[in-house]
Amino acid sequence: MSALLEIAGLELAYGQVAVCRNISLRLDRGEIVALIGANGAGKSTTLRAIAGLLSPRRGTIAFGGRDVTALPSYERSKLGIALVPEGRRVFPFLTVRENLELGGFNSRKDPSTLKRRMERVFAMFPRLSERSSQNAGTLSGGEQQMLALGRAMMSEPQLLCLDEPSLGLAPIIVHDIFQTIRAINAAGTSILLVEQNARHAFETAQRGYVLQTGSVIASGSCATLKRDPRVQEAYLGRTATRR
Amino acid sequence: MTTTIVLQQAINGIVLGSLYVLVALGLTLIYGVLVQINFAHADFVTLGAFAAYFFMHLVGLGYIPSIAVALIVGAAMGWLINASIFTPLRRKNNELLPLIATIGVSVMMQNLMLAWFGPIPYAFETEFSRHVIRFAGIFVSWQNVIIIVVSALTIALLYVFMKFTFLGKALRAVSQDRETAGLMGINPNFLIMLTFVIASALAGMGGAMLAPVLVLTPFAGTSVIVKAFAIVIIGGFGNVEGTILAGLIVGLIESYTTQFLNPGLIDIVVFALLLLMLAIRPTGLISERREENV
Amino acid sequence: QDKTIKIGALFPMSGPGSYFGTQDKQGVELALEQINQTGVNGYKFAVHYEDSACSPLPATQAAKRLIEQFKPDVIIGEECSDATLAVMPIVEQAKVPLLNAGSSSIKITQPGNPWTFRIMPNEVMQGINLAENAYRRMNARRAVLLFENTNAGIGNAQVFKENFTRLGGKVLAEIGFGRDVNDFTAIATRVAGLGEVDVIPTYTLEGQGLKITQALAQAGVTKGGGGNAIQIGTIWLPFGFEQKAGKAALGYIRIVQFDPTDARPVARNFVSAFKAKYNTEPTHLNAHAYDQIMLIADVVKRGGKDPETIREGLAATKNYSGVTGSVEFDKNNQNVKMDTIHYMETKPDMSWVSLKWN
Amino acid sequence: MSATADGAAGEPLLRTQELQKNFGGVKAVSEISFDVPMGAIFAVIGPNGAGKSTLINLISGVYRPDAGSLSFDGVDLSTMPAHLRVRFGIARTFQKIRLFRQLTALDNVIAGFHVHHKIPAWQYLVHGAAFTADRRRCRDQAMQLLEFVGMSGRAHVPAGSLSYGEQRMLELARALATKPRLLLIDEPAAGLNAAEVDGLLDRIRSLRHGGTTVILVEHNMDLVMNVADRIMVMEYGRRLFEGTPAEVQKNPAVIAAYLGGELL
Amino acid sequence: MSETVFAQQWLGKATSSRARFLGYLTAVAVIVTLPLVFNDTYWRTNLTVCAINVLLAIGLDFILGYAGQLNLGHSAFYGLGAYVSTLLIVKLAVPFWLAFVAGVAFAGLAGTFLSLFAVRLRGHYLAIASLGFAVIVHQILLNWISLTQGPLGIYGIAPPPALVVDGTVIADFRNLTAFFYLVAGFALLSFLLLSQLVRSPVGETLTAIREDEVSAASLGINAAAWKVFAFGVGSAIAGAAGCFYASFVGTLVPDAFFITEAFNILAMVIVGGMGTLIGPVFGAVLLTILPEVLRGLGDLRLVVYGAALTFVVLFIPGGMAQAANAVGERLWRRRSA
Ligand SMILES: Nc1ncnc2c1ncn2[C@@H]1O[C@H](COP(=O)(O)OP(=O)(O)OP(=O)(O)O)[C@@H](O)[C@H]1O
Ligand SMILES: Nc1ncnc2c1ncn2[C@@H]1O[C@H](COP(=O)(O)OP(=O)(O)OP(=O)(O)O)[C@@H](O)[C@H]1O
Ligand SMILES: [Mg+2]
Ligand SMILES: [Mg+2]
Repeated sequence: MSALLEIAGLELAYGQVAVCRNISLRLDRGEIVALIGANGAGKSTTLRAIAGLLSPRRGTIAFGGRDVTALPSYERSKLGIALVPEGRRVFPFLTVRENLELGGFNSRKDPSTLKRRMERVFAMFPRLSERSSQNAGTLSGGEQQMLALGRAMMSEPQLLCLDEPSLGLAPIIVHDIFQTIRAINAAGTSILLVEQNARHAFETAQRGYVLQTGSVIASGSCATLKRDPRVQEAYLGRTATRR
Repeated sequence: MTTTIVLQQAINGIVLGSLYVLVALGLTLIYGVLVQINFAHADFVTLGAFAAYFFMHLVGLGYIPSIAVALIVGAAMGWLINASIFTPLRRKNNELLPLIATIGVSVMMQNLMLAWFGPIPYAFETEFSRHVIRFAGIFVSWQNVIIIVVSALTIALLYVFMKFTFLGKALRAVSQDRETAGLMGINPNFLIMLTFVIASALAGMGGAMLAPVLVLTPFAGTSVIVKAFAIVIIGGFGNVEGTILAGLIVGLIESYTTQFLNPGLIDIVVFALLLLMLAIRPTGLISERREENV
Repeated sequence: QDKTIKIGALFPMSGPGSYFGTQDKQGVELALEQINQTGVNGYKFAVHYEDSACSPLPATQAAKRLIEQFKPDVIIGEECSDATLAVMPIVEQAKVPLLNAGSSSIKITQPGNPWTFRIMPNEVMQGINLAENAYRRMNARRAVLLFENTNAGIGNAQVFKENFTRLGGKVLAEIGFGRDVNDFTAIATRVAGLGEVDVIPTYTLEGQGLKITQALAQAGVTKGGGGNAIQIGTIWLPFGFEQKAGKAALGYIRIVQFDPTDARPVARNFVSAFKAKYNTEPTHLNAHAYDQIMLIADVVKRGGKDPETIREGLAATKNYSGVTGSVEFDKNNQNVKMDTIHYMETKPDMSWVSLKWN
Repeated sequence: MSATADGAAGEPLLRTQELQKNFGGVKAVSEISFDVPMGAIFAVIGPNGAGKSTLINLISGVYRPDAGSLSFDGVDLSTMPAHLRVRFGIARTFQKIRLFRQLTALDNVIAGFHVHHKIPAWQYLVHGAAFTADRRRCRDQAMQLLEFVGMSGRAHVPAGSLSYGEQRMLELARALATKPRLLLIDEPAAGLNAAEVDGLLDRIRSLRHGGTTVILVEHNMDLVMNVADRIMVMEYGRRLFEGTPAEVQKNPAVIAAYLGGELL
Repeated sequence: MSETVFAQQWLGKATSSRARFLGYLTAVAVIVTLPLVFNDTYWRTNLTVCAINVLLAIGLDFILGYAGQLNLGHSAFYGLGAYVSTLLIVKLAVPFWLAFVAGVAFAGLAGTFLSLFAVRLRGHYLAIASLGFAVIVHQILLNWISLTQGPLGIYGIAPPPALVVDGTVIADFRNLTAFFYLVAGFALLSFLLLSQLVRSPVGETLTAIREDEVSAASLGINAAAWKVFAFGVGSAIAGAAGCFYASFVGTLVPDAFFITEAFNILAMVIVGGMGTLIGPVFGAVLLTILPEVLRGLGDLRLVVYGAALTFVVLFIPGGMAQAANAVGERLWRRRSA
């Protein structure tokens, strides 16, 4: 298998404040990789850097063997990187349908493909099709999360970066979401998953990286990580151990 | 008081309204996408008017080509100013800075034009402005007919562009969240530049259209900009249909105030209407729903 | 020897008021050039311009700066009455004479200020004259007043109205408008709806004046558009106005204080020198500015050499003959001579004739 | 009166009757009636778009109900503006974080003391002893609250620069600064990992011990089932079920509509 | 992103009360010595104009920088203060200081009226509504000739009566220096009170409203009332500036309060750095003095002025206050390093 995404020695900062130092990770074609860590560890920041919303102070990001470190976000999107950003970031004053259409912006010349993809999203989230002509800003929190996910799927990316996809979703949907993620993956999309629900993350992903205050402190297959006492104590919580 | 007069004033009002709308469209566009109030817009109008004037008088190819020239000059100037001033400013992420910069640019442009063209009004006559159509006691000049038609066309084009094309949707997305628009594969900087250039081109073209109507001095655009702002607001910022409606309303108010009250009171009536309307409908005549779930 | 008379010039040089400033400056420069070839009584003349922006506060600042830093012997200018009125107390306190040409407000010379002189007939003098001629010579009985909503516009219109109604005429409507009005079709439509109108006294500057004249003709109100009404007006419009306005200006009767066809040598010399220097026809603004400098030169010739003596010299002026007419001040320092006020009428070929109504 | 955990005693603190709120054709909340006893932790759960946040918005006064009434401690709230409700002791957090992004974490919390300043009017212009004392008190209490949510180390960071989870905790601290009797929290655990949820759980419990009544909207069942006294389940704006956590977990309708196989 | 906030910290909150006290002492010293240094009437006039503009700028800053209300119509309050006080003096022979109070109160009430819109409108809608308000006020001043003389103007307005104690004249306001002390003193007092106010919980409250009204309401903040308050205070200060303007220039015409004046004031606030009180003070001084200094350039004066305005916002986007802050911080760092 070849590396789809390869990050080496990434250092990320907001203004003067460095929040990630020396992050290296790798994601192979067809893989689901989980990124976990406590609040403020730098998970979202790392995803933002991958999507091109934040330019690194140091280090390189390679995608499909090509160095994309200097590319702006819209160029990376054209190469096939999609991000479901933290906080949903739906376009509040566009309708649900328009939001989805924009998700397929790169394929705008091909209406039939867009139509097919949109139907798939509606099938997955029937709620969205009920609300398709409502302004996205008036959706409920969970509905917005569904929209953010659906929007990213509209581009059928090679790499889908998910920043807490289950956030604010009802348990029954959470369950479905991870099914969906596996299905998307099975259809050929590689996935980088940031998820607070570590149990779900480990069930879904094959490998994982653990971030702590801006550095990778552990990595490996999910099965091994799950048994790591540091991980258990810090991310799985009492309830998990209790059970 | 005859019906002829009432009718004639209606026509006068519609002409005036279309004239304002032509100026207001660019403002709406820039506001709708960049959320920026552009006080220099008036000066792009003036610049377009002068471009048309000089092209017509120095090159002598007639009025219609000079409109095209004005459009190009407006676009070029828009590109220049956007690239040199507004693009760097937008990176600072403070919406009031561009506002002040537009004031600065406006002062600069006005006074540069003053230095070049002088303060004495130019008489801009076209083959259309002296040609008057008379019908049953009612008159309207060809120039004014052209103004109405061109504003109607431009509005229709803009409307279709914003509502139905992918690029239009992308523009609206950029206006709501630039960063996320980038994630969709949209190049926000390009679209912003495009918006600014289109708006400036519209202003330039508007200038050429208005030049025969305006008292053509370096301050010509300023005389319509305040009302253009009123129209943009009454219509609802960034709303094309509202802008048309508001433009016509303001034009009609203006001609009927002139007829039945006094032209000195025009601004009072127009802006009182604006305040009244905002008191009743705080988001404009045809308001987009702009609420969010909290 | 290098003795100089320092003249401070307060002109609006920025904003829409620069319409006046640029033209004033041309007249001043021409006069300077001529005077400084020889000098007057051994004096050279130097002028320093300040932008007084046609507005009270900037005019005050400009005047104070002039007085403090340039220390002029005499000041000329402002065109806008508000600015002139704001500056008057300052020159009085500084004891520097102010020679004004273009502000028409009656308040400038009523009550007079010993340090302020005006060579142009004020609004009352013009208004009485215009009203009487309209009533008596043109047999006008019904008038519609069109005027810009400025000090000068309103002032002039009021004086006309008073005198016209006193004589027995009737004012059908007074229509004032802001300087930001571009399209006068609505106003012309309203005038057309007022029924028979004989005269339309119009008080605006060149730019709006053009639009008004064309709109009135378009609405069929004035002679130029096949109607009966005649536009009349005061000193405000420059020569060449009728060429710019075209056929619409037909029959327009207006006062000019400066007549480029004036046969007096002083006027002929001015016109030819002006054309030679600037390659265009002079306007009344050019002429007024020129006259201001030339009058000061005359005062210097009569012994003026500092603010006080120049003030005395100005006050003692008797029958000075300038391009725009004779000058002689009354006790309020208002020029009382009206001898070069001409009435002119625009002919079908866009030329004009002097009506010799004075 | 001391608050009891089971809340069986006395008048309910909050009572809603037949509450209804529509958006265009959407009945976001319809015919919702429930009581929250003093000192209780009352959870509201339900599928996405069920109307939970709308309910919170109705109680906190962001929206006015289209029909129905609600009263708090015997006072009718139906037409009372949001800011006044705070003075009666109702505070809330937002599901979509709404902090003052440019202010520091500490200043965000201090802003929460708005209704509790004890400064004579003239001292706003001439700062005197009472003013200084009040300022110090606010600052100290704000620090304590930050400490309580585990953020004392981030006091001077602008709220906009905090990570998502940190912002959630700050929302809680800011709401607590108003010293509420009834605290409405909308998805406080979103974006927290399991260990952090445990911390949150402890905090909510300790709030209850301090006498605060809590209405909790949450999708994290670990939290809800462990902390709530009573749970109301909503679906399509209506009440689907109400009962204790144990009853809710067993209810087939709730399982079908909301829980799925998750906890079984 | 939070440049202004950092500036605020450095210049506002983080400054100790002793440093502030020293600051005020310096300010008093500067005010006292300025007219002695600039001892010609031209510069003394400019000083007074600066002081008037400082009043306008801090008033607007309170509305814009603190309460976050984009007010493009500040010239209206300025004009109302000027006209109300002057008309009372000229037409009803009301004593100056009484007319002053009336002018201030009227402008404040007008601000309160406008704020009724601010309560409901968002961002740029308010901006244009306030612009419209200023247009209306200007047009009323222009058209209500029987009351205001319209464009004909009011002339020969007297300066405030001399300050006489026990028969000795302490300050004769026909004297430029005395007039400057009067306006500058008033400006300093206003600044002092405003700065006390914004460093009290009121400052936090207004900032909260500026940042997010919905969550402000969730903390018990009555945004509507506070906006009314901010508008009332800011416009009353502008009214005071108007009263001083009229008696200083002696001439009153509506065009002095055209909307471009509002833009000027806005530029002073932004160039100085909004959301700090000291910034707009410097902004006002800079933008008052700059066109005067540029007089030497003749016809290109305003071109350069426009360019300067543009480049200031381009290169010191947080305003002068932030620039000063950055310099201060660098010095401080060097010292502590
Ligand atoms: N816009 C910003 N400006 C400054 N600092 C920021 C900004 N966004 C995040 N940070 C800081 O960067 C660090 C990492 O934040 P990040 O959002 O990547 O954390 P995270 O791992 O995603 O946490 P969470 O699980 O809470 O979402 C945090 O300390 C945060 O305070
Ligand atoms: N302003 C509005 N305009 C139109 N529809 C709205 C508005 N606000 C909410 N809705 C709709 O009302 C329904 C209830 O929304 P609400 O936010 O209360 O759901 P919720 O139960 O909190 O869901 P979630 O768990 O996903 O946050 C949703 O379907 C939403 O689309
Ligand atoms: Mg995160
Ligand atoms: Mg919700």
